[in-house]
Amino acid sequence: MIEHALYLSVALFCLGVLGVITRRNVFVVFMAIELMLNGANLGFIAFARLHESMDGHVLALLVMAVAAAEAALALAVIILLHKHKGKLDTNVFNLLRG
Amino acid sequence: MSQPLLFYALSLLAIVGAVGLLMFKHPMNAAMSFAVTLIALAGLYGLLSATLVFAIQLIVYAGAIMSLILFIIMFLNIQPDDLPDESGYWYYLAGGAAALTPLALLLLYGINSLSVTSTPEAPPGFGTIKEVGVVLFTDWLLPFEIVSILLLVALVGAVVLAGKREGGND
Amino acid sequence: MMHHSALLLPMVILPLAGAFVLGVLRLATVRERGMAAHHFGIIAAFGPILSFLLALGLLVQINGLPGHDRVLSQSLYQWFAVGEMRVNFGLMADPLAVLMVLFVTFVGSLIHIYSIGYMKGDPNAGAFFAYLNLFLGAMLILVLGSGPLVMFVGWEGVGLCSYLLISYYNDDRANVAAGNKAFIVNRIGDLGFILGLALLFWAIGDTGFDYADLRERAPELTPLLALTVGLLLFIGATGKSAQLPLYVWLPDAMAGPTPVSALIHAATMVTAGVYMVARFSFLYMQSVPAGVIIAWVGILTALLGAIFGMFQRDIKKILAYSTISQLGYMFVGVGLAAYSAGIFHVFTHAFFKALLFLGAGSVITALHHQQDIWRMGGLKKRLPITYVTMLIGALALAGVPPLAGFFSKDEILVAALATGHPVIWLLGILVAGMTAYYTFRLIFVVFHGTPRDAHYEEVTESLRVMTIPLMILAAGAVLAGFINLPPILGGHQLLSHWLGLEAHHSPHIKLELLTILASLTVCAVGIGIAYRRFIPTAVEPVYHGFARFAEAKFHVDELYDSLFVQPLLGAGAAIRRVVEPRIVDGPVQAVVWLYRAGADAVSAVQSGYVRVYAIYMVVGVGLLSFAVYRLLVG
Amino acid sequence: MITPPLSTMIFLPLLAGLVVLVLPLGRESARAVGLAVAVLMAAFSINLFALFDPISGGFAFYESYPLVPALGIGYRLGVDGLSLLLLVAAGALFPVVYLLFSTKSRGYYGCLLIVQGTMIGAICAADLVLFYFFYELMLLPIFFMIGLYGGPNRVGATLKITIYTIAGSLLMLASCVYLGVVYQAQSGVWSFAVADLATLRLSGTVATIALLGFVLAFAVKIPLFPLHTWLPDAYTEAPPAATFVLSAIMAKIGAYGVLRFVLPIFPEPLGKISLLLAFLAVVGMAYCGIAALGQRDMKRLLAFCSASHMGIIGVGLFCLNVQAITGVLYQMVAHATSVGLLFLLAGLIEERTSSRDIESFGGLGGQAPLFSVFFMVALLGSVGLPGTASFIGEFLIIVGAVKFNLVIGILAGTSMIIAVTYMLWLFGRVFFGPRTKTATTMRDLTPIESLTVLPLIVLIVVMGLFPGPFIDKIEPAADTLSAQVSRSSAAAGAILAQRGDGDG
Repeated sequence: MIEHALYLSVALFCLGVLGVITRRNVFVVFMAIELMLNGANLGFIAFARLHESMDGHVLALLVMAVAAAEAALALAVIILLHKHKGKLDTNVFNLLRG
Repeated sequence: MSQPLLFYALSLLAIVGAVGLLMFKHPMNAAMSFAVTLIALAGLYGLLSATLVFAIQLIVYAGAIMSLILFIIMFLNIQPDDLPDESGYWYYLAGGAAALTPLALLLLYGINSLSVTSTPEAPPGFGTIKEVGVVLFTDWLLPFEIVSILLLVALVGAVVLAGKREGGND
Repeated sequence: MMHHSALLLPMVILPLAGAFVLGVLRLATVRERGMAAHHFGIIAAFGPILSFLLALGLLVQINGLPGHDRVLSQSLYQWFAVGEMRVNFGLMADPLAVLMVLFVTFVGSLIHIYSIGYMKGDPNAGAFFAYLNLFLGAMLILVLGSGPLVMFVGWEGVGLCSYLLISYYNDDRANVAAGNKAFIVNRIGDLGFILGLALLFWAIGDTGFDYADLRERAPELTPLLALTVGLLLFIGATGKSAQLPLYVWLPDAMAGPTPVSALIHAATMVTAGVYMVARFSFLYMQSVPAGVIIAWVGILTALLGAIFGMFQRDIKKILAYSTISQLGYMFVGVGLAAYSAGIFHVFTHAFFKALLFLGAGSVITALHHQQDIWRMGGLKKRLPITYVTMLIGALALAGVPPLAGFFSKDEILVAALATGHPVIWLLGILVAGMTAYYTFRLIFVVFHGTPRDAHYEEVTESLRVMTIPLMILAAGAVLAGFINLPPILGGHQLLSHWLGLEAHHSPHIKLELLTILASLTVCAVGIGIAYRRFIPTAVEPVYHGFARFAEAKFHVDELYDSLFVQPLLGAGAAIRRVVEPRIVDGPVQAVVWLYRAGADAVSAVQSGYVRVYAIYMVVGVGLLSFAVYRLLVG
Repeated sequence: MITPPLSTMIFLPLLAGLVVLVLPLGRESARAVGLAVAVLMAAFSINLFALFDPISGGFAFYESYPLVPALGIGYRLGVDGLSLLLLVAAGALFPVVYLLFSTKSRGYYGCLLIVQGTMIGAICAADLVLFYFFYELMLLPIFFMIGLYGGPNRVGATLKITIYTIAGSLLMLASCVYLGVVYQAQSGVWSFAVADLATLRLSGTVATIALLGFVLAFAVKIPLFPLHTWLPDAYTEAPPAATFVLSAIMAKIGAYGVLRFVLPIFPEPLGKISLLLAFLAVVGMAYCGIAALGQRDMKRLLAFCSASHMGIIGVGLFCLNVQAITGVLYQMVAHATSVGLLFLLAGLIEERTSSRDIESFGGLGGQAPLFSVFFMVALLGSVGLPGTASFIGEFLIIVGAVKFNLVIGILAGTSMIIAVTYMLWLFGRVFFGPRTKTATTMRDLTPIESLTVLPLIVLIVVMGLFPGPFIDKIEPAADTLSAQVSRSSAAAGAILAQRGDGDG
């Protein structure tokens, strides 16, 4: 069962990556990132169970805290974006272009 | 007896929710689909004897974060015109899948090489709030405090970013 | 053994100094238009007149030397010395050079005086006289140079002055083009000259590059080398002396003021080629074929010039073609090693051709720059002095005894027979007849018959300052021939002996008689035909067929234009429009384009979209994983 | 004489240039500084010329300090017969530039000062690495002068000259390194001193490649066909002073480099390809001449004219005999004075009439008589009329070329014809004919300007009539060099002949 939980964790992580690179909607990209985090969390939990050590649980908790912080910031940015550009498109952001 | 069955059902739900996240055009639908995944994951954590994490997943993730996202989506009152043009979606999907395959294969290879055959019996009290709390506040105290600072910074940042008045940012 | 003479340098310096003074004066006064033309003219006349006096002194000096050793020299300094090549800048006069100097300065002085009248009121006369003085100085350097390179200084110097003077009336772009043509064609000849000198240097010049050194070592030349060098030098002569195939510039050169045509393009500069061949007689004696080729080029040019001369309508062009034709004769003389005959013709020709040009100039100024003979006529009464002097010149040119042209021309023709070239002789006789015809065509149309000029009644004889030189030259045209009377006419060929350029051979009485008879006959026939056609009234002819072709000068100008000028210009324009921007620049542009394309590609990769960077990362991680996977799995 | 003379001549203008660039001087005071330095430099170089003793051989005024002892790189300076005339030209010609062009900004004069110092450094360098350093450095101010003060297409021109010269320089750098390594291998010690390297006699395939590296780098600078394409753009877009510097001095440094480094070090491989190179030079000469014939822009025409004349110098470089080498050395200065002066005068025309289009001119002779006389003399100087400096140079080169190869000699001689065709066309078109509207905006030279130009005019004539004092200074060096080269070639020939005997 743990083995399969790990398989699932890989699958969720990969789906998250796919979401990040395929979608242009900021919300979806954001949620895809959350999905990646959750995939990782599942991995932590599964390994914690496997090794009977609760460090994995603590790590998962920390990840959730980080995710919450990230959510707060990301959503603020999304609000700003929508306010200024009226768009939810990641392609609006190309400030990195030289 | 019912545990494996429950496990596979929840796994299926998680996968379906994730795929739904990728496929739905409107973010509201995608968010609802993602909530399914999160809840299913909470169930899985429970099955893996992580009771505290199960609770927090439900409260923080499926509860707070998801509702925040939903709130914002609704708050922005998204019209179909606001949605980006995602015409090349399928090409990206195919290309991304192809590029990810080696990574996935490598990870699977790694998992297989662990050769986990049976699930060991969880020790008593494993994953309960007390046990985890002891670990958290002894071994992980410093990271915990740092994360608290991170949360504070994010809080301030979010207020600064989203709280700007129109025209006041230049 | 050479003898020193201090007269040579001042002779050269005087006109050059005159040119310098005139140039400075001209530049100093050009803004205020302060100085009148004749002031410039009077200053300018000093140089040539003083040089002429010095030349007379030189004549006395050289006659005081023993007959076999008549070389005066004045070495100045070593010009440059590089390796085996040591070139001196010096001056040298032998009888040949003295003769040239004498008539150059004499005719030059007269033409300077004449120009004072001709250029009256011209605002740019200062420049004109400066150029004229400069020319005289360059011509004297050419003649008196102690070695071929010094000669070349003068050789190109006269070319420069010729260019400047042809372009003198430069408001008309056609005149500028004529000047350019003269300079460029001359330069083509000069290329041959320079190459000839370079070959000569490597053959025999490494012990010294003066005539004296070269003369000593000339016998070392192989026949092939002598022929090559001789012909290369002769290419220079064809340019300077307007021979086939480089004669085309001379008719156009008539764009310059008439005194220039008289001095430069009739009497002096154009004979430089003949002088050069005579000067290099030691070289041409080593190669008979070279001489024969020169003679043939000369006679063909003479024929061509005469043919063209018969059909021209511009008075100066008729004279120009006549000059080309007469120069051909001279080359026949020097080519067949009859150097003194050739030089003798140079000498007599200087008088009568300068006379004819100055006369023509007198007519042209009297008619307010009308040059078309079919717009003239009946000027005999209006311009009596001009008429008489020009008639004398015409008789001399036509070869009527006892005028100058008769003796010198016959001597050349005799030499042709004596050296076994009957065809050249026959052609020469033919050309003599044609010469008589076109000369008297000019005289009859211009001076006889009915007036065709609208302002006929207002025409008056030119100023005294112009007619006196005409009279002096006319006297010269009558008398010049007597200094080299052949034995058959009771003379002793004084000039030939004095020049001492060739070994003396016994006179050919029969050949001389034959030649005299023949040339007298054709001369009479030529004048007769002209008389029949143009007296009492001449009708402007309309030419057909061959005559029309000859009037158009066989379209040689057009041929050269389409063969050389246009292709070069076209190539230049093609380079500017196509080759430079497209082809030669291509590799550079290609490199630039490659850089641009590369930059664009890199910049496209740096799209700025985070998502795209994520894709790169995924691809990178994918590849890395693949590699690790291969490594682990095998 | 100030000691050490060469370092002074390098660093005086360099430092003055830096000072001008750094201090907040006005335009006029910058120009005054430049002029003062230029006049001082002229005095120094003329003094140097007078003091130079051609007979002793080797470097005079030699200075040597080690820079990188481990690699044998040193700060070595010296003058010999090969570099003397060029050094004097680079030292003495600059006052004219400051006097004629007064309306430029401070940076312009600063760059001009720096370029003079670096060029003198390249000319005096007696160390290959030092030479390379200055050779590269001297282009820097030129880039700025073209890029900042040039014509409308200056950016493209700067780009082009950069691409070309950098490509050439990289090849040269490789060759320099190769030479150092070979010297180390042969003698056991490192040295980049010219005197040491000149003792190398290299042959073989690698040496030929190194030779090509040098030749290409110098050919870009000279420039030899077909590497000349940067030239018309750069010369046309550059401000007059930069054009003057490029054509009068910098191009010559390329030719000088060939004489200094290629001829003594690579006699045997050079002997193999000298005919080809000479032929290329002749082709370039004819090509640029014909191209000049097609130009409508005065400066472009002069640019091609300059390139065409540099072709003749190129021919002389590869003829490998004393006449040709002396001719090259002499022609360098002759070309610098005549063509350089033409560029300056054309710059004046452009400055005063704001036009470079030949077709828009006519009758300038009547408008500006003194100017046209000077232009004519410079023009005659450039076409090599006897009595001008170029004649001596061209004649010596043609004589040398005839000895080298008759066909090359004949082709080299055609430059006499081609040069007059476009030059007379230019002169006739601009100075003769009816006076056009553009021409009436032309102002004649002021007395001061005339006095500025006059020394150059006098120099053109004096060097044509009395070349002796100049040639005496350079001829021994040319003689030594050509003797070295021919001896080495002869030795190589003997070896080849022996091999041939062995085979037979």
